[in-house]
Amino acid sequence: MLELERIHKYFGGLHAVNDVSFRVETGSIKAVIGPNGAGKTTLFNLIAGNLAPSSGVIRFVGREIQGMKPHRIAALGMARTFQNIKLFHGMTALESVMVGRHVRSRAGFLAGMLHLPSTWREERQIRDRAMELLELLEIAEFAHVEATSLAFGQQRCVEMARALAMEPRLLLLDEPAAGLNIYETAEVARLITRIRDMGITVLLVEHDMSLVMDISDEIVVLSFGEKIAEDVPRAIQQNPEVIRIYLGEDEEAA
Amino acid sequence: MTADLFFQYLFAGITYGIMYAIVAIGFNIIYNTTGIINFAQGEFVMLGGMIAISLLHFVPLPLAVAGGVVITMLVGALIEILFIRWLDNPSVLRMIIITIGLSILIREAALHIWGESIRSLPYFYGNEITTITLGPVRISPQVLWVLGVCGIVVLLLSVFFKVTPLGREMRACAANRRAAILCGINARNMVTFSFMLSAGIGALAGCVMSPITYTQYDSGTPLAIKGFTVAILGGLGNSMGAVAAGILLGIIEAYSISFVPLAFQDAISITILLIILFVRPHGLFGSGEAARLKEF
Amino acid sequence: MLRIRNMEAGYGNLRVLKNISLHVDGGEIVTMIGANGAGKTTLLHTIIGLVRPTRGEVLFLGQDCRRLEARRIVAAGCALVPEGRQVFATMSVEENLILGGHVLQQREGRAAVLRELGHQYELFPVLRERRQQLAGTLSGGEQQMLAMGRALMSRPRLVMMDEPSTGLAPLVVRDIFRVVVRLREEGNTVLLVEQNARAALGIADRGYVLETGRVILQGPAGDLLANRDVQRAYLGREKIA
Amino acid sequence: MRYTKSRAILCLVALVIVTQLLTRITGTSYYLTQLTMSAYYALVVIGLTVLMGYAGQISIGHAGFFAIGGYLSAALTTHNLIPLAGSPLVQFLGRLGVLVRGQDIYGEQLLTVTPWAACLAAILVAALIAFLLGIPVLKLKGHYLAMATLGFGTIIYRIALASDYFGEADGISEVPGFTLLPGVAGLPPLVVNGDFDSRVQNYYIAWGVLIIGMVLLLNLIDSRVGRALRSIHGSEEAAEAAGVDTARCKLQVFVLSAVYAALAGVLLTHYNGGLGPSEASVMKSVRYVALVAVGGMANLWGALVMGAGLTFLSLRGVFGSFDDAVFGAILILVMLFAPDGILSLRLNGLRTCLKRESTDR
Repeated sequence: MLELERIHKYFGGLHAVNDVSFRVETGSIKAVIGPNGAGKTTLFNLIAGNLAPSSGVIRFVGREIQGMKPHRIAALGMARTFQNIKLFHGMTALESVMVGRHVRSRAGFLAGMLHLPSTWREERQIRDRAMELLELLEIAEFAHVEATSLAFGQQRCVEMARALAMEPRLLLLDEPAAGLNIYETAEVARLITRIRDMGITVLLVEHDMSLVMDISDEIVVLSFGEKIAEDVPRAIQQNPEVIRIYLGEDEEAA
Repeated sequence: MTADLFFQYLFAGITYGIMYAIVAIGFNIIYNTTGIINFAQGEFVMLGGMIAISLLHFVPLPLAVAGGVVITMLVGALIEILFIRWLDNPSVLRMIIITIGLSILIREAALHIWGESIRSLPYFYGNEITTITLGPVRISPQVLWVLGVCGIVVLLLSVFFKVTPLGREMRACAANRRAAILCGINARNMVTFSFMLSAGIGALAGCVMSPITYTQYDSGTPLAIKGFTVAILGGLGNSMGAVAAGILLGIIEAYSISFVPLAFQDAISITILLIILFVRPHGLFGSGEAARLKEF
Repeated sequence: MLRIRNMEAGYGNLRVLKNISLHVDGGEIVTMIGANGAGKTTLLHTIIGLVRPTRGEVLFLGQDCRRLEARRIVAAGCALVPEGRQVFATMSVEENLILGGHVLQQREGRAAVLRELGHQYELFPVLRERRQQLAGTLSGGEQQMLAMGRALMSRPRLVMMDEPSTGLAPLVVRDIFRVVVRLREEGNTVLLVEQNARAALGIADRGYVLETGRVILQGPAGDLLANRDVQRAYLGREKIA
Repeated sequence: MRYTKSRAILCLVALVIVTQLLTRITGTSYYLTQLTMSAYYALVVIGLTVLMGYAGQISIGHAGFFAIGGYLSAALTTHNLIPLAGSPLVQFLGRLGVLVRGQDIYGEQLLTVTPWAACLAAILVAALIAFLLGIPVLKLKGHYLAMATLGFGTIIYRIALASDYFGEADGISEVPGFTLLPGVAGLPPLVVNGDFDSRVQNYYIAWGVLIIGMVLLLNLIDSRVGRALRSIHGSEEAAEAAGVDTARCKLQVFVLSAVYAALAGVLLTHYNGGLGPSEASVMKSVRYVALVAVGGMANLWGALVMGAGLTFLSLRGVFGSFDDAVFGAILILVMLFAPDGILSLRLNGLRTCLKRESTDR
């Protein structure tokens, strides 16, 4: 599905991502973890096309996508959510999700202005599909409320629905549980598993370790821009190198 | 072009250029402490000139100029306190529109106070026909006044920012506002000071230029556009770059008269602005890296 | 010295801290550990007044801080060494330190600032060597020392440090932590926020563990160090197979 | 949604008709002149609203596009091509049937471009300039975008002011009427001009154009492309992530709003029989921005009502010599107190504005 090959990224003199390679298998949930400044967000931005890698190859559904514009990568079937939720100010929840249908619909500028019958039919399909997703995420009752005025957890759901509306093959989740309480986090965990069961591959960055350990099939650990481990959750928990970077070095040992 | 003409143009170019640089420095001071481009910057220059011209009826020239500068500074402080200080985290679009609105209000107020007539301060020394011979060129002593005063302003500013506690605190706010607050510095007052300072130097420039360029209620906007061009050209926030860029633009403009009709002269600087914005938005002298290490 | 009760805070709709209670007494090093995104930085920002708490109370030296501007809290004797150091990159080392002495100068005058400057140079000899250098050109460890020196210039009653070890080599981290210990010996009070739990607990008197905005554990540093749950807070619970 | 939209449009149509009837009954039909002009200015404002309010891209140069439309149309329909009649280009144009012969007031032979061709040419040129300008300009943000568009507007102003071809400070006058439809089957022809007896007709033409323009824009913002535009304003990054080609979308809407401005320029110029360089001035551009802001930024109906309403008051001279100051004050007050144009706040802001205006007088 997704394959990173020897990715490097420099910012000026800073080596933010250093020779990272890994694969995300179709139908799996993969997590990226690591301490502050480990380069997780940079990595996400490289995959989604917001940044171009300094060197290396990123392959998605068999195509090299490094340096491609985000909207073109999105059209190939990659959707993402953002760490600090990015909803569209002034749009209702339903409309926000309808934007997600953009890549799956065609009506152009003039068709939109003239409201041709074909446009009208397409519009109805978009609306119906968006509504279904809101129902799936149990926020249909807020369909006509401005999305940015919803409670935090509901905003996350709207963002997730928007991503799902794109019918992606790969879903990138940037800290889906940040700022949620224990119950909401459990809910998110359930949802992510369901998304995977719908046949969508998931790659996530997350700080809530219990969430990551519970749901991921595989985990990649980054530190100072380098991949230091890649394994199944149980092995990661036992990995001395991982424990060291998380708990820090022993004063005496150092 | 004769050598004589060449030098005449050169001096004219430098004179106008340093004027643009002063406006650009005004932009920079406010930009550095707030991240706002103050579209009313040109109006400060106009106000300084106009107020000094009016005061001249009552007091001698030096006092009139001082009065113009001080009153404009107060106007600058007032504007900041009334329209900017209490806004919580305003968006850039909002600030742009507010400062544009302010520039219109100041201009319209000037129109109602001083009318549409073109005014000017008298020459500080001699009159229109007095000239000083400097090697191959004859120049008006006012040009020397402009160069001298603006040069001193630039010098004093750099001393102010380097040496005085207030200047140091303003630089700290510019470098890292949050860290400045954590040092116990009143960042809001620094913003007010920055408005006063840039209003003050704008007004001073407006006074010394008045005998040469004249002052009219709407002379601010064209100056603001050129000042902005220079600020961008020199790298936003970089005042030494602004001086170099200002002189460069002034000279280009001066020589362009030989190639392009006078009426299109303004269009030249704007075209330069557009090209710079498209090609090198961080300025001629700045690199992307240096843009982050802001320097006065 | 510092007492927080049932505090809640966050940004906009996002509630980062929930029901936080903690206290720091004079002369001790207290550490706050927790993973990324647990709310540690938000906690410090709320104490210093950069973020307003939505509920609960924050008392510093018996004074209610909830409505005070950040610079007033600094003037009252609470200093923060911010995350990522945040030195004034375009200014010299000495200028950075003098700016840190802003509140001291207002309180006790210029002479006191110069005296304190000497004291910081003694604490961080490397800063004296580089006094005329631009802060932005210092190495990461030197910048961290400068940030600490700058905060200490105000002669604070309480020093709060936000992840001083981030991005530094282990040897440098050790130097930094040695200075923290020395601060306590000089009678200072320190609230140390760290991700590097083992190192932080190694020097602290007491510790709190923060997880997704809540204090989940607290106690003497030695106890926490031995606690299996601390490991859990970082690596998550094991799957119940 | 669609239902309320068509109902609102019907209300507007009714209001337009009632207003005309009222002016007739009360014998105040001289108001129609300013109402006609207001409709054209409102056309610029609603076009700019889609750009600024919905797509979130500021332009302080829209008077430039208005002027491109007006000036080109005026120049093409007034400049005599007889001296150039021999040139291959003019002969080619003649064969295309876009030239028309006439006589000027001294009885001299005139050969000019027909208004229809001039109008199309003017709009095409405006669209082309918007397209070429938009490619680099729309990459800019914030201050840079504002200054670049301001710079563009100023260049157009300077060119208008300094070009002999565009009449320098005097502008262009004696622009002929624009026959939209020839008279058929006993019906009179539909002409855009300032003749006294076609005042009612022109009032309806102007408002008709405005209403059609409005319907098209309302449809647009409710469509797939419209949602994409609004999403750009909300968060460009998220819009890109949702597959929206933001650069292309911004460019399209920039060109569209330029076309609206140019069309308004063409029609108003033919209606007034001429235009001067002040139509291209920065103050005009700022005024359009003010009208968009006071309309509530992302609110086409607000833009239409405020655009037509305040322009009408301004044209009637209600603000006297404070005309520009009023618009400056509106800008500041709206931005200080109701920057988001939230409905309730907007009404509050409006009340403040109105109070301010009445005290200004």
